[in-house]
Amino acid sequence: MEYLVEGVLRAVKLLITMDPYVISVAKVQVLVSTSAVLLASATAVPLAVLFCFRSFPLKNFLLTLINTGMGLPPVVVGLVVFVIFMRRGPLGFLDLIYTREIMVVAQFLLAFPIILGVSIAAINAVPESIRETAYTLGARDREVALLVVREAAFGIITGILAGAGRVFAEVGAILTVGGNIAYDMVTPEGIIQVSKTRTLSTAIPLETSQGDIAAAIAFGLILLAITFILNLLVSVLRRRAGVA
Amino acid sequence: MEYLVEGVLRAVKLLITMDPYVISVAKVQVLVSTSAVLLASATAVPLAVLFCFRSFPLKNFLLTLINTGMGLPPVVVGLVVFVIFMRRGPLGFLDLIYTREIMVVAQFLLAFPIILGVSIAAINAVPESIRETAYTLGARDREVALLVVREAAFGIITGILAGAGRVFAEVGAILTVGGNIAYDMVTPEGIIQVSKTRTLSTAIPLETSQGDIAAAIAFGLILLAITFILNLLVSVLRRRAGVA
Amino acid sequence: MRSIVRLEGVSKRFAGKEVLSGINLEIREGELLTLLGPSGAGKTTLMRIINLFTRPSEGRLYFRDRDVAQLRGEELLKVRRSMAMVFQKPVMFTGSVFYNVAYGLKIRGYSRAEVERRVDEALRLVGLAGYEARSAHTLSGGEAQRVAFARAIVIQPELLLLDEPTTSLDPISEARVHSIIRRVKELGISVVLTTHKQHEALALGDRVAVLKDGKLQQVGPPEEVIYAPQTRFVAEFTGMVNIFEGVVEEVAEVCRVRVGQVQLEMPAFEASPGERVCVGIRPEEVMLLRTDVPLNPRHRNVLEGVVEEILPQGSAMLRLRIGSGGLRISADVPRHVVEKMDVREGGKVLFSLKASCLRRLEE
Amino acid sequence: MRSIVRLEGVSKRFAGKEVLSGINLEIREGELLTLLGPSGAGKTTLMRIINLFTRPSEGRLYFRDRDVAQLRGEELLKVRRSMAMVFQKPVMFTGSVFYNVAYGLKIRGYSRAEVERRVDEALRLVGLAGYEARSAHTLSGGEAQRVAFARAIVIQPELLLLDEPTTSLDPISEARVHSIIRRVKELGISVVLTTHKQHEALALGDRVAVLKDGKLQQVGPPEEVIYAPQTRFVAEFTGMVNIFEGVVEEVAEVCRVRVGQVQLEMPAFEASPGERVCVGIRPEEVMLLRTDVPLNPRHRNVLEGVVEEILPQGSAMLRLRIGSGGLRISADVPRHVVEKMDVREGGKVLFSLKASCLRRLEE
Amino acid sequence: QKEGAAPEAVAEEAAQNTPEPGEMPRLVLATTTSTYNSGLLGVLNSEFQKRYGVLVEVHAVGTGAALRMARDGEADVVLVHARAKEDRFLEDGYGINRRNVMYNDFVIVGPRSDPAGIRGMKSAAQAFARIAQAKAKFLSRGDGSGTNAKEQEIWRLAGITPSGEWYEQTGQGMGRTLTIASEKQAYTLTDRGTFLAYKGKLELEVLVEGPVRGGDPVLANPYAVIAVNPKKYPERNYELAMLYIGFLTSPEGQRLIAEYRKNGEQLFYPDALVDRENYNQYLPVTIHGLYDEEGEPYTGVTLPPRG
Ligand SMILES: Nc1ncnc2c1ncn2[C@@H]1O[C@H](COP(=O)(O)OP(=O)(O)OP(=O)(O)O)[C@@H](O)[C@H]1O
Ligand SMILES: Nc1ncnc2c1ncn2[C@@H]1O[C@H](COP(=O)(O)OP(=O)(O)OP(=O)(O)O)[C@@H](O)[C@H]1O
Ligand SMILES: [Mg+2]
Ligand SMILES: [Mg+2]
Repeated sequence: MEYLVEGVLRAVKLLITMDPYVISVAKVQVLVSTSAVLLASATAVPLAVLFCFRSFPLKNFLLTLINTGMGLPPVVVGLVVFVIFMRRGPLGFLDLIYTREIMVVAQFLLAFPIILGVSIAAINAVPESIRETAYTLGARDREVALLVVREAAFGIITGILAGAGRVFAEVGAILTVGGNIAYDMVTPEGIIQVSKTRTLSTAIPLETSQGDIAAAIAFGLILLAITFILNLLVSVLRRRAGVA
Repeated sequence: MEYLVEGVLRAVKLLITMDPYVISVAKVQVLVSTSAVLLASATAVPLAVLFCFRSFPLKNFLLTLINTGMGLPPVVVGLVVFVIFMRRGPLGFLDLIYTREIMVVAQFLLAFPIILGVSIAAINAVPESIRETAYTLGARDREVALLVVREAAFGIITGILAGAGRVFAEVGAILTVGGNIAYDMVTPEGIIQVSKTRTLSTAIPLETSQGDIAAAIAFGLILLAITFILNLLVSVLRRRAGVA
Repeated sequence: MRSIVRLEGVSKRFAGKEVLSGINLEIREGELLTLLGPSGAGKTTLMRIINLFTRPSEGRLYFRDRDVAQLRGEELLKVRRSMAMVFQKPVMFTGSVFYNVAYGLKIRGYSRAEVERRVDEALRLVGLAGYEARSAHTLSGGEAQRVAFARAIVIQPELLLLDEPTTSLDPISEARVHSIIRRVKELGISVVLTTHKQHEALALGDRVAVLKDGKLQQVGPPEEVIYAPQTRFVAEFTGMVNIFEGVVEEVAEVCRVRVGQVQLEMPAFEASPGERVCVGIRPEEVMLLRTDVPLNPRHRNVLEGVVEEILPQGSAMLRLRIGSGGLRISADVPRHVVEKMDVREGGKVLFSLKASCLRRLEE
Repeated sequence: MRSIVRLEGVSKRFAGKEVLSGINLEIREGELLTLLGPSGAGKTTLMRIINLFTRPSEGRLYFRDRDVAQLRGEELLKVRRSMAMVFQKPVMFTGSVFYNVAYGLKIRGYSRAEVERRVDEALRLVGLAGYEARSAHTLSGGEAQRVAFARAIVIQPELLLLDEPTTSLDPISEARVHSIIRRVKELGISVVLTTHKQHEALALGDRVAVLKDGKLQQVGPPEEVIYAPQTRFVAEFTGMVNIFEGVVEEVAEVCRVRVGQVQLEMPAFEASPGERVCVGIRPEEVMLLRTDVPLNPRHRNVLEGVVEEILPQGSAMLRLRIGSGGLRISADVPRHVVEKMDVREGGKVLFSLKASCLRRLEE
Repeated sequence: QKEGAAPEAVAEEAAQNTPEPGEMPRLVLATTTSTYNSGLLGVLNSEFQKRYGVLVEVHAVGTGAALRMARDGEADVVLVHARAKEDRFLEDGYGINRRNVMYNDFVIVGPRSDPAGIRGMKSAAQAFARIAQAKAKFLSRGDGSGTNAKEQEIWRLAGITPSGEWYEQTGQGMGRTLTIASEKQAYTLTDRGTFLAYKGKLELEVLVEGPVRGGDPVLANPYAVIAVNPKKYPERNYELAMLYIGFLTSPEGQRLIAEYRKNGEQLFYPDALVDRENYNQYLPVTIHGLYDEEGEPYTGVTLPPRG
């Protein structure tokens, strides 16, 4: 229990003092994970619309595949991405391994099936008559899709938040492709640690393996705080937009 | 790329030969993760119904908290559970640490918010008239709740699958509280490794840390295959039940 | 006849707005009561109160002489289970027709065999035998309506509440539903049916209750409501288009009321001279008089007027709008009469507002 | 008049089932065409074809003399954008009334000011000025219907397609919608309106097209459809309840047809003796004859019968079901006539089927 | 004036004064976790950076994975401790110029109650044999790490193939394995460094000492640094790798290792210096892309004189 109490205190202190290391780690986390979620949303939501509007053979099977994708093991995703982008891999010439860009790619793969799956469920629940009404009013396919997304907003946003939850908390994939790298920078003020590919989520197991459970818990709390603020933001925006 | 090819071949071989180690590891995985998902579903779905049917102060705020919960970092969940159940912790006397039971508890905590959040979105989309019709036909609250769940089945099942996806692929929590423990058994056929608290998902980073990327990918594929079969099962049952 | 449901002084407010006020109404055993009123009158709200769905803000609700307005839990359930309601826009549960119809029985714990027997019976009653396995979402509107019926009837309620059951049906389907309702009544089930269609209320109801703005205007047998409307609204809503405001000039064996430049003679009613009153006559009670024969002195309230407009009214009648002495009077006249008398727009006509048909209306 | 839409031999099959067959129909500029038919006749399908929503399986569809049946993409959009359709059960988009009404304008890229001006105008037209900020999901059924109207009108279509716009409305709301439709017509917009209500089709339509089982039965002005139904179905659907099958006995200046034990005289038609034909007469054209005065020799087809049943028909009329010579004949008679002649159930009556009103009907 | 500055301002300034990590030459080091987790690498690498303006990117992944990375050409240099694997790595031609850097030792730890009674035993193999005999709980890392390899070696020496439920494998790093051992009150083999780092949180004691405290020489734990063979991966920065090896094995590097303390304890013992006065430390003469403090191209390295 002392660990918990100490973890909370440590989290508060790190936040109040704006610890530069924590800030740099948090910055990478937010940068990478929000990019991944935004990219995944931007692709998965339109695909969900397409999926629901078109009928094609093996649709049910494809849905099962998508749902299976919600259970992609992050480490495996990380490894596969790694193997493809590593120096000797087919895309090794891009020299992306151990960069933030490749972390975005890996997390994108994790967020994508969740956002897709939940969005499909949400869009499925929008009555077809909404779509038809839009068409009779002269809407183009694109405009109809937008409208349906608006109607399914509550469910889709839940899907995006679930996807965000997954990637913000995820370790396996970004650890593998990103390497959890931080530099000790020698500065006039002394040595400070700066994150290159270290995130709050990957910093947690590192602290644990160094035996600093309280620090791990503190980092976890900070991560949760960030997730919470993002959620709060979304909920406010959602109410402001009046969609759900 | 050879890693990928080798990983696939290795996975096929392990499956065909019914490798006893892999089977024992997979058994623990299925046992622990399905227990967690079932428990989480059994609690989250009724709570989602309650949440949607009742109105109370701070409902929106609570929803934001639930959505935040979808982003609980597994390692932190693992640590917190560990700290509570460890020898010197408040519930240490239960002697549950490094058992399958405690792994279920940790994964339950991870699956719960996702299933809850997505179920809420799904139930929200069921028209109120369904509920009222059931009441006029003389249904009790419990029966009405069941009916609404049935109507929202597509979305709720998606939520459960997302929850299942998370816990089947998750490493941080079960590694921390379960310990990834296996032991060697001497049998007439030779020494075989048997899992105690090792799962496919926790075996993956182990293989990676040994530098055996192909093995890690093979384990990941087997894990995915299991997830896929579960998904297929659900989709067949769902169609059989005619709910979605 | 014993009453099955009795409302005493029932009022309902939603967010301060009074939706029902002071309703006193009795539903008698075995009767079919129609609740006639325009949109927003409070029909659905009243049905929901009877079904113990909505709690009245004031007043008492008796079910078989027991005050049930404040029941809760299992007690409430028991009472509700002796009623069934079909909503204005019935929704189908996802699943087969069988699933839908069997629902009420299953939750009552009937045996599988009994459920099947009763579902079969109910589907037969609504003319959908053999539809058991169909997915309910693929039904047409009319079929869904009938499944909703079967779903309600199958539990053999003592009281069946039907909220605008024919509103969106074509005449053929409507006739079918009417005959189903009559059969249900023959089973001894009491029925309350809301409608905004005057003809339906009158054709089906043993008694008609007219509701407007949450207030009961009149309750009585159909003929009474049509031919003795008590209020201006009931008169208007049942098609009495000629309604005038006037001043009482004489109260004796007959009353005389001045309306515009015209004095009308009508059956006596309680009033004092100089009082402002509202009087009305149905358009089909306005009689065109022949001008080629001498006027029969029996005719009262004979007026001359100019035909301003001729509109089709139904298929057999024409409605003449006649301007006369500052009044605008509508007269429904059979087509062949109009043709025979060679009445045209702009032409002059002689007509009579039969004294015995003129009625005084409350506001 | 120029035609705005023309269908030539349009058929539509769904999964092998023919839902529309060989439809030839023209919608003229500025006219209001009503499409009358029972549930399942194919009314909605026809509307969807006109709106380029559903592709006909066969036949041609001209919009302003251009074959548009196979258009795609932007071309199709351009044509569709000159029409607007209001569905049978309009759905509101989540959002404000303004959002709903403005939708069609926004996707057409109108300026904010123009959108606001037009939305205001449209809401005024449907009598919902000031409703802009209301959440569309909180509207009553009638209000939602009118918002759907405004949403369609606001884009100033050349052709407005209304699918059963008044089906679920009470008479007062229905009258309001009718007057809105008339105002829309005054704006020069052509309108096609489907309905299953005979009175609506006749009251609103410049022309009426009767549809049954996917086939056009008759197209023409309302009076023609009522008084000269060509087919048995049109006759039945427009309320001609007396339809008999008989055998032609004589074809001369008049025709004589034997129906049961009775020989009926009727206007001449082309047929040969011995042919089986179908004849009908509207119930209000059956005339009760007084028995206390001598029979006027003008009367043809005078029959005696027994009143089996008296039912209210609307509010002013009663329907007598009369059994006579093996036939069952319905007669709609004003209430006061019935009272005056003291007709009762079980009593005998004398009546005439006016020869000029008897019509031959195709099957 | 730095004193009163707001923390964020300090952070910002630090960020400004510091060359962006991207601009500095980069050396990728794959290593076992103990070197990183103990904090030693932080000290060594900052000094290296200060001196040469080279950033060291540390991948602390464990010996097996570190060698895997190097084999895949994802690292310039490795710092590991598993002799057999190192040899295979060299023999396969992936590594070159292996140098011993330092050593510490392994110890056998276990519960205070010591159910197998091994406290103070001089032979690790005998201690293991006694544990096996008592079927007392023993935790193995079972992850193919250097520690795990050493443990296997000792079992071999004891002539025992451990199996059964008393002998559990965690498949995890040293820290977690120690935590589990403490929770389960089991024996385990650990490197001294990690044990010292975790000591406060553990209910375990050192029962059998390693060579640092005069125990069984079998328990020695030598760390070696190996450059990736530029023949295999010409694109890897061999020159920087050799610069790093040179630094670690230089008197300066060795001094830093010897002086490093955690919780007051010395964790590593330098092992690279040779007694011969004239032994010349290998260092690259020119290093591409490296500039000295004046911004002039860097052409050589002068190490401070010994002492
Ligand atoms: N839950 C509610 N909250 C607020 N107002 C309500 C509610 N339910 C009904 N009302 C209002 O009460 C009035 C009566 O509604 P009700 O649905 O009973 O009318 P109705 O006679 O059934 O009309 P319709 O023929 O349109 O169905 C309406 O003005 C309606 O807006
Ligand atoms: N997409 C479809 N697939 C199969 N059958 C269809 C489809 N759409 C319509 N039908 C069938 O075509 C027939 C005509 O349908 P339509 O909706 O056009 O009738 P309607 O005249 O509009 O009836 P209503 O008055 O009930 O709205 C019906 O039998 C219907 O079941
Ligand atoms: Mg209602
Ligand atoms: Mg239709």
